[in-house]
Amino acid sequence: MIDVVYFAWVRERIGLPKERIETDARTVAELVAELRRREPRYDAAFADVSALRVAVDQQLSDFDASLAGAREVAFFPPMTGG
Amino acid sequence: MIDVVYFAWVRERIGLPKERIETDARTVAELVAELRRREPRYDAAFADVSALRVAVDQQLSDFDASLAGAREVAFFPPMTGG
Amino acid sequence: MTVRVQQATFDIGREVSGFAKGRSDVGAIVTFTGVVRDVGDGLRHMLIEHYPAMTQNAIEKIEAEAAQRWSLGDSLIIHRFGPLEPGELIMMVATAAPHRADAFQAAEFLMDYLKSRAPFWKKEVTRNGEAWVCAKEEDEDALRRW
Amino acid sequence: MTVRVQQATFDIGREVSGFAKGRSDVGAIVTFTGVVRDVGDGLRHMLIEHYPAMTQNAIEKIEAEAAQRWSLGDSLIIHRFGPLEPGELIMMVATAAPHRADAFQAAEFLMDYLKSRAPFWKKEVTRNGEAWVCAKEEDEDALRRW
Repeated sequence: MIDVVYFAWVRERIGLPKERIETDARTVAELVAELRRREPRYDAAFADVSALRVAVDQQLSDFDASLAGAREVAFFPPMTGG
Repeated sequence: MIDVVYFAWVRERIGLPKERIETDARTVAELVAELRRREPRYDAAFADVSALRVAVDQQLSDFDASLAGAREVAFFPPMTGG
Repeated sequence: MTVRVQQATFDIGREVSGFAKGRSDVGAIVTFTGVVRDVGDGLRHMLIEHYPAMTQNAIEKIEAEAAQRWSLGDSLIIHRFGPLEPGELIMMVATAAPHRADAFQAAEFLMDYLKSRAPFWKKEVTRNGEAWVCAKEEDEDALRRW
Repeated sequence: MTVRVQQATFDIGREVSGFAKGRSDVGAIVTFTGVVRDVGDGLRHMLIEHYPAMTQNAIEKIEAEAAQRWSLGDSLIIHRFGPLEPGELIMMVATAAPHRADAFQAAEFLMDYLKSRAPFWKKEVTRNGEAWVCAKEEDEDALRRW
């Protein structure tokens, strides 16, 4: 079980801020592939991963990162703080 | 007649902040030469003009500058504002 | 070293007055304040979303990195989230250092990293609708100088 | 565009609060504040001498130059003279601009020019005697980048 959280337009496109997922995905990329197969709104949100950023357990990470032991994965567009 | 003003250690070395001088000097450099001939304290203060800055009528200038029409010449060390 | 992530506004005058107050080992204080700007497209308000579980830690890491790179006496970062009107304060950074070059560089570094590496997202609500603010190429470029 | 040359202290909080207040065309405000620093040689006080007939004009020229080079919404320069205790404020610069790069660069430019081109001279009075502060080579170098 892993918590998946979404921010900004990713959250809006998928239509929810957070969900708990049962998955065997070993990497972020595998998780993305699994999500895309679920429904068109996921497929659309993850169509261009170069437009997305990912954090694993609140640390900025990348799509090759392992999910071993991970409790939370977050997907969001490039940040616009400051 | 020209007003000559001194600041910081130049003022201290010469021993006064301001004086009015009758001079025929046509440039700052000529004025400096004339002042140096006056007394040892002037000679000491102007011994190394590379350590000095000059303003003519409150505008930063240089030692070649003309004194035609000038009313006030100021001598001082490099500035330390901010 | 202080980081505050909050919805409430802050009093820039009070923050600056209190920062590094009376410390005679610090010769230079630099502050940056970000303000909601109306670029003439009828901005009604800005909405700032963030990632509560991550934000504080992410900013503290950026601040610690600045403290390693420059000789700083102190630093302060305040960043707001939620709805903000045009003219309201978004965030501020303050750095105190013995010398001005360190204070300036650390403040610019903090700003560049907060722009692109702190988990905030801005949405603009104008009279013509709403849109997420896009990250700028130049903001990513700005990180490369450090 | 404001320049104030004064012996009295100033309230940095009040100055920053009042600066560019409520202007929604300005997205970025940078301030620099200089503080009398005791570098551990028992500074009793600092004396700042200036050239009253020249100071205001010289600073206004520097400010006008900054306004030409960068897109600024406003700027403020306050510089004190007279005797100052360790920890007291010496001066401040504030810049407001649509974008942060302009606000930062203009503030650094103003500081670099105030250091070396505004007619102020600092003397330090320590327990071991008094000495004029020497201009630093690096301050002259700093001007060359502009």
